[in-house]
Amino acid sequence: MTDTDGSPFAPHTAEETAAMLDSVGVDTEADLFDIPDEVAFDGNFGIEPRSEQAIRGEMQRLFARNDDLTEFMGRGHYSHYVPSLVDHLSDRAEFLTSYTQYQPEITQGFLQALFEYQSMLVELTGLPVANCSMYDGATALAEAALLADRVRETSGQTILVPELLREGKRSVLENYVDGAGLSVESYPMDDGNVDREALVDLAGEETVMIYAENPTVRGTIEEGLSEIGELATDTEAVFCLGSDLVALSLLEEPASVGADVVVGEADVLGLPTSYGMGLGIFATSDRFLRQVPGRLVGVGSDVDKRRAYTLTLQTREQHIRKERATSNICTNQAWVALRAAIHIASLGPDGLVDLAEDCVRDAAALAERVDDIEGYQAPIHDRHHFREFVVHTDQPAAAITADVEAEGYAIHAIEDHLLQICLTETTSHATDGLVDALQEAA
Amino acid sequence: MTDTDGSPFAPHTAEETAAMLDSVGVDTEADLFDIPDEVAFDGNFGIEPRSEQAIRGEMQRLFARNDDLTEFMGRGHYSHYVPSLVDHLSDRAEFLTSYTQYQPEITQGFLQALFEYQSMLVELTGLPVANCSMYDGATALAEAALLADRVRETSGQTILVPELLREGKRSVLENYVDGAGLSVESYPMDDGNVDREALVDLAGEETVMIYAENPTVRGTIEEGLSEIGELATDTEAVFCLGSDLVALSLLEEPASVGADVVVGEADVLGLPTSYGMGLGIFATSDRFLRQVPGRLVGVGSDVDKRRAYTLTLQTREQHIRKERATSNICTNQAWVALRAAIHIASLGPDGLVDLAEDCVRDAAALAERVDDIEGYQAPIHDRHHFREFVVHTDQPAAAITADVEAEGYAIHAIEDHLLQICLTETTSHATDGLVDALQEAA
Amino acid sequence: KHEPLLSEKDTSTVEISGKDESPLPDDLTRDYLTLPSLSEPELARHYTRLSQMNWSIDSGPYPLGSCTMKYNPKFTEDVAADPNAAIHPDRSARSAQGNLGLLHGLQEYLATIGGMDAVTLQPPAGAAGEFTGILIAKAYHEHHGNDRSEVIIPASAHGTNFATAAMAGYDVVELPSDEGGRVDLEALKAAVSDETAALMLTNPNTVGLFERDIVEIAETVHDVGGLLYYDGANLNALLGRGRPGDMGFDIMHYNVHKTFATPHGGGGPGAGPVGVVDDLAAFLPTPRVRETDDGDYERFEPAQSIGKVHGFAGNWLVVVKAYAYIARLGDAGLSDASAKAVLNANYLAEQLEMDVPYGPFHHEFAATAGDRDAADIAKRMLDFGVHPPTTKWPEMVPEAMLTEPTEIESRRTLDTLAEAFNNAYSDTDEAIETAPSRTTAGRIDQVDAARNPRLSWQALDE
Amino acid sequence: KHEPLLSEKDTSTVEISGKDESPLPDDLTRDYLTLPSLSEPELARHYTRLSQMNWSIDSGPYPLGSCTMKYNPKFTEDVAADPNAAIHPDRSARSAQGNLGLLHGLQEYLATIGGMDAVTLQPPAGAAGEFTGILIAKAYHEHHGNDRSEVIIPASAHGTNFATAAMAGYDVVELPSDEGGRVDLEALKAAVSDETAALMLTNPNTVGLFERDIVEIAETVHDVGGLLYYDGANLNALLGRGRPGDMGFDIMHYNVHKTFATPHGGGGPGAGPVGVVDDLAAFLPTPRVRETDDGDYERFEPAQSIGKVHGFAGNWLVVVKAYAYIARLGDAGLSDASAKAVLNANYLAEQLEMDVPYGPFHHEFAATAGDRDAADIAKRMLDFGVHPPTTKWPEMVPEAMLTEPTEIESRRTLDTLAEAFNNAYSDTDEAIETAPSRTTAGRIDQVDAARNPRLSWQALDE
Repeated sequence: MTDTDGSPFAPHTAEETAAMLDSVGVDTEADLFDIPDEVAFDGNFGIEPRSEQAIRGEMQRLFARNDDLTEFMGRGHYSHYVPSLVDHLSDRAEFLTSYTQYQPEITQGFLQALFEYQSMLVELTGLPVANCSMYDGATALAEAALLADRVRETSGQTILVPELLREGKRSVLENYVDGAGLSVESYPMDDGNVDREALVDLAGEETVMIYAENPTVRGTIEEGLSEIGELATDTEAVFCLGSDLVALSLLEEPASVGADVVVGEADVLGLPTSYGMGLGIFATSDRFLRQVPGRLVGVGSDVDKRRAYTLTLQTREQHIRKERATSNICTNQAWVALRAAIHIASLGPDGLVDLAEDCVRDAAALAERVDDIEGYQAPIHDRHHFREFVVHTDQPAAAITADVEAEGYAIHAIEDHLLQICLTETTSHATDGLVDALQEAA
Repeated sequence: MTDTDGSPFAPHTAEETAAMLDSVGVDTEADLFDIPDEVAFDGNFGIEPRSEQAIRGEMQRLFARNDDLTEFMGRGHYSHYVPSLVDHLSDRAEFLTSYTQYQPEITQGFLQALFEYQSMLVELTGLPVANCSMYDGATALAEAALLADRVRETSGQTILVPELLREGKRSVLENYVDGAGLSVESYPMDDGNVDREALVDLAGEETVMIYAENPTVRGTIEEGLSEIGELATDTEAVFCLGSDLVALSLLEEPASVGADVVVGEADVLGLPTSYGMGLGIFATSDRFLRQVPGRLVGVGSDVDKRRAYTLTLQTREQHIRKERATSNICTNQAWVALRAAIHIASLGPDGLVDLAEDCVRDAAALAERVDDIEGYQAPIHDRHHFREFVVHTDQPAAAITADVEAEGYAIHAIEDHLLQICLTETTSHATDGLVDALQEAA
Repeated sequence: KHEPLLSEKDTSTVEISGKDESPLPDDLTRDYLTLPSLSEPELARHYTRLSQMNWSIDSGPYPLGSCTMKYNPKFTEDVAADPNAAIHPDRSARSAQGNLGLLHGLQEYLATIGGMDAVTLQPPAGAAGEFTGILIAKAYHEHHGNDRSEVIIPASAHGTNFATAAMAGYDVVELPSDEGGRVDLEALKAAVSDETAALMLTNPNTVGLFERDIVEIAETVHDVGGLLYYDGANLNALLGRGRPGDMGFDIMHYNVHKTFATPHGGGGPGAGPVGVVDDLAAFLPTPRVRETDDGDYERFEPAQSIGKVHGFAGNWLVVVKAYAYIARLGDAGLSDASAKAVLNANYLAEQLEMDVPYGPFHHEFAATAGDRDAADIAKRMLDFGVHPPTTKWPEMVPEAMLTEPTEIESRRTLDTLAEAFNNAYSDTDEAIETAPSRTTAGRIDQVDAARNPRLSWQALDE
Repeated sequence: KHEPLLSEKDTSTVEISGKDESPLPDDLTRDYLTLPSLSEPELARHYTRLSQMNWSIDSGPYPLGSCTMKYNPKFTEDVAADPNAAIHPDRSARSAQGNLGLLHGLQEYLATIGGMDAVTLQPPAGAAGEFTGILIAKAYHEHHGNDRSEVIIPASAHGTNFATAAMAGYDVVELPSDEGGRVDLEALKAAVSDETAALMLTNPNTVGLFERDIVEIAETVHDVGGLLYYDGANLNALLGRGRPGDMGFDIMHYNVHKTFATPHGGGGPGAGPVGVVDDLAAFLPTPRVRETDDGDYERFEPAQSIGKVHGFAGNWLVVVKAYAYIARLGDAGLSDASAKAVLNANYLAEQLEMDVPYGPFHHEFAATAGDRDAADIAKRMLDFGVHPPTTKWPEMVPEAMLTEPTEIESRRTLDTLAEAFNNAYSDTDEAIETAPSRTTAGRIDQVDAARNPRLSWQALDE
């Protein structure tokens, strides 16, 4: 380590600094700054520099303040087992410490990996165009609404969403569409799924986009998606479907039910639980290609006519098109997309479908066990479920979650007498303990 | 993941296997094995295959059975803080998953890293030849004795070692030299250091090698190494000095005191505490070059006269020379040497010397605090110390270590009423707790 | 140097509907799924090879102007990987004190570094930070019954500023630069009005010039009731030397993947925390984190919160790394980072044969290739084993090569970089137009790739 | 593709003696220390570049005969990095139950896999395992008052066998092969005597042939009171198909970095556990680990232990990875690994234009380059992007190319490998003699490097 009183990552010795200052023609570093005195700062933030070792110790102690709970939580942020391979490959410095591929001739590797990610999304959604990442499912949904507004030929200003849409997602959507003058309206749910009759009544020429999720935020699997697709066609609305990579591998293919845009959570694969850090899916049909937000990797050829990958259709983007861009998104989640792609590839189609089927089986089995406990009814919706389900409780839900937490388990309280429980292969070993804790808390 | 009932790391689909069997001209895999029935095995080991996820959980639970103790332990296995950089760079697959550099044209990277490691050892020891690793300090010492036996012109069969030599090291030495007909004899110590007068009396024409350590196993710093060097010269014995990378950066340079061979622990840098896993130093003078055990990387040039690195002087090695090889060592600790080199480089000479100086200061300060506790005398040797020191206890040492362990600290009991305590920057934050625990246990 | 696509190696199809053991009726499932199917060793090789065909900051210098590509300390990766921190965002506050403590700590660090009063860590990228900031401005004006329609942006600003303002529903008023390359104060005075919601400013600007008139600029905007927005892309020039809050900025975003050395991951994730002055704190996204009297941390919703700009809490792993980086540097390190970043830019510019209009610049400069094509020179630089600068932007410099070496480069590396610049610049037209020749791929036909978009392996079969 | 030495980048010297603040008197310290002095970013680039100039199993096929270069599963790295396992070897048994449990578990796994009764994990490499095994044999004979002077080793054995026996003080009796490439039973019968301490045997041998007469070989050695030693280098051919213990072997070592997929790290560390039959268990190194009646683990010293062969407990990190690998595969995986290793070797041999004398071979085969130079052909193979096989060994095959693809290669990769073999083999003399040309370095002058040894950067200045 270079001995320096300053940044440990700046390599300058005192001699080098002096020589460089001399070369530039100034005496001190301060002479290089053209900052008027009235707005200059003395550098005193009061932040003590610490050694690498000290910071690692400090942060281990800090994070140890999180209770060690087994989390049966979902509602948009899911945890599947991430193979070690994903860490080891995605952590390779050439991937992790690279920038956006503005010079494709020396970034073919990342470009190919993103192209492969896009292609996997095409397989999973059945839609021919997928971008190489959005921030998360919420912002992807919001961008879908803006795309819908741009592409819709007739006027209209309403985005129809499920009344049970997760609050955070709805808030992001509202923030994004506000500037475009759109409004977000809810349609009712029927036993966890879309109330299709009510939706038919609500949809009309005002409707810019209809959004549905499969599975829903309550874990129920939708049963009439094609009808929604037809309704969207009839009303000339964009049909946007929300899902995730694991659900997509098993549930109805979005293209086959008429979805125009697919959004949702791709971070269910590749990322461990990360306090909500995400990866947004964005896939759509060819006719909306030039309205897609975010980056697209395409195939071209180099001077020797060999296949080469490159960022393409950049004229949609803000660094070219400024205020007429399809979105302001620039920095995205490319590295998370790389991780998701490696995870998908390491599962393969068999592994992925097996995983998805377990999400159905395991949720059903746990719901049945919870239902058997006095004081709980589960699942409250008479539907097939994926990963998670809602439980009615005789006791107040908040009291139950607190009791269960004291036993080492985290679950959601979503209403005064409703719990939500999510399980995956990362927690399936702990269901006995959860059932016991629920029994105690009843 | 390829779907297979067998090894998850064999990529063969059933179709490929069938096609390959067909190409080879047999019907089944069993047909490829030419094993007589009388010695054939049915494959039933009773080992259940588990998933990656299951094994990680299982082993986390297993290792959690180790008590979480702060270790003030040394005696040949030391722990210094290993910068993250070391892990990230040495874990790069091109390093970690490579074999010995038998094809230097495609392994220049590892060869250069090992060459740099050798060069750092040359700087640290002052001796011009260092090999690119031994298993650990004990086997390096043993190989030094065999080298001494080979190079000594007059007859003789005695290896002189300190009476306090760590038992494990002595046992390894005895095992290695037995085949050569050498015997290991102790010389007495005087207040922790070599009793030089007694050594003079013992050394003679029978003496093949004199071995001394600096610091000694009790952490004392030797004061008369040059005299030992002269004694070795006078008796035509090889003078072998044991040390470690951190001590070498501060204490007397081996070449300057007449050491012919330097052995010891290089794993003090680069490796975290690893249950005794090591990295042996082996450095010597030019005249013993062709008697060196293990691998050597040298510089040569390629057809274009560019500098190139290669394993060299392989005619010493067993794959060429068979029973006339200088050693049977083949697989060594190359990757650990890479790690040590990165650690040295990341400290630089300033950082390394600072670290070594702290080993002296911190040991002295802690010994003083322990000495202040009723019932303890520390250090028992009136010497300068490096990292560790010995404490006399009024109570039985074993009882004290048990009490201290219950408070979360591990220290050595080396005799009925002697403790040994070692500290480095990885434990210096915890000395207050240790002192309290010792006070309680007194 | 060609790696086949995963799909070209091995692909298989699983039938789903009709399977006996399916847990779902056929009408709820897809019919089949086709994806690559490879063993772990094959995948390890695939991605190892791809990585070797990719430039990175660990490969060599990466002087992309306005991108602040600095070294990403390895230990921050290990800190972020702490399994104790891997928790669900819906955790109760009482069970998530560690994560809340980190968020609170970074809020405080960023506030003091920017001279701001309150900070949100939720925006997942710089552009998302801009959007958050402009939404806050909008909410502020609306809250005061004072709807406004315009955002003023200098011509030299990042493209995201324009796109952000438009997404938020504002009309963009573009402000010309003065002769010196800075904000034209007279033009600004002419542009502001009671329709001015905000001025978005990068300081130092995109050619590295500090806006010396910043106090007067702030007064001008504030006088009409507008707000001053600081684009944090160039904050690496100012650390410890000047704080946006002290200059009159009301809102700012921080690009932690630039200034605070979190890795850029080939395009992301980053994080774009937003700081505001007291008057605007009530409008920040929800939830924020505060410390209670007994040293615990709790979430709270600001009184007039704009709501959320990310589904959960933003890019957690990234903000952890930013915290660790700031802690490592401390006061002295942060100030030194800026000092060396500015020194490096000035030293490098001194070695170049190209002209560098405008100055005195700070952490970056825009050299001009004059009558030569900046993009071609950049391609030729690839052949010399370095990454070239940002080209043809900002537009105020003809054939610009916007160069930002950052503080991490040694004099030796800067000399190598200068040699690459100079060699490429002095090379023949033919050499630069056909470059690069020593790279994984040769020059790529961008026009054809865009005209005939093939965006998936499925499209390659067509 | 040249990376300067660390010392050529930046070096500094610290004065030590004479420093005011030194904690030691000058006569106990060195005068100064000179070493490279570089920043973390510079080091990251240095080693990243070096790594990119290195072949590895994650780069592509690595069919070195007798080396069993198979893929190293990534998860085993994470398992070995568990901080709870990072403890000092002198820990009390009661506070180290986790590590002792792992050691016990692996002892058990290896015992059942080899058909042995007791196992030590202490030897830090295969050759150290051999040495341990021969020391055990020696101790056994001595314990029975029965000193012996000879170890018999087939000519085709690994060089380490010879060196090991010599280090242990034995005279080596080299045994010729029969026409079929196996042990010449008559020669063996002639060689054994009451001086025979042991026969060291590799099975299948180094050209992949199973010693079909193994039962008679064992009887022959046992009849004179000798012991049978199994060199585990080729165990990957036998997993689940045959166990050395069942064949009459008394002692064996396991190369976990071969058979059990722990990474070879550019030359090590490996681990060479040794298994023995009941009669020899008392001689194993100390300490061993056993389970107590109440399910805890304790260390114990075998009654006639030879003592130690490593300063502590051997290469801990390596044995952890071996355990994880065996657990991942289980019975079915272990058997399949051998099956596919043997299938791959046979399939690859089938595709080659070179002759393959001897057979039926198992996991490896020695093709012969006939009147061409095997080493030159290997160099030419480098140009085709693969690693060549072991060359010119074993000597019983003229111009041998000893090839072991292992089970991890796909048919596609084997075809690529075969193409490289065949193209190199059919290439011109000039092409192979001047090869390689597409590698980081061209052909290196080995003779000059050995005649004029320059083994450090200090030597380069001379």
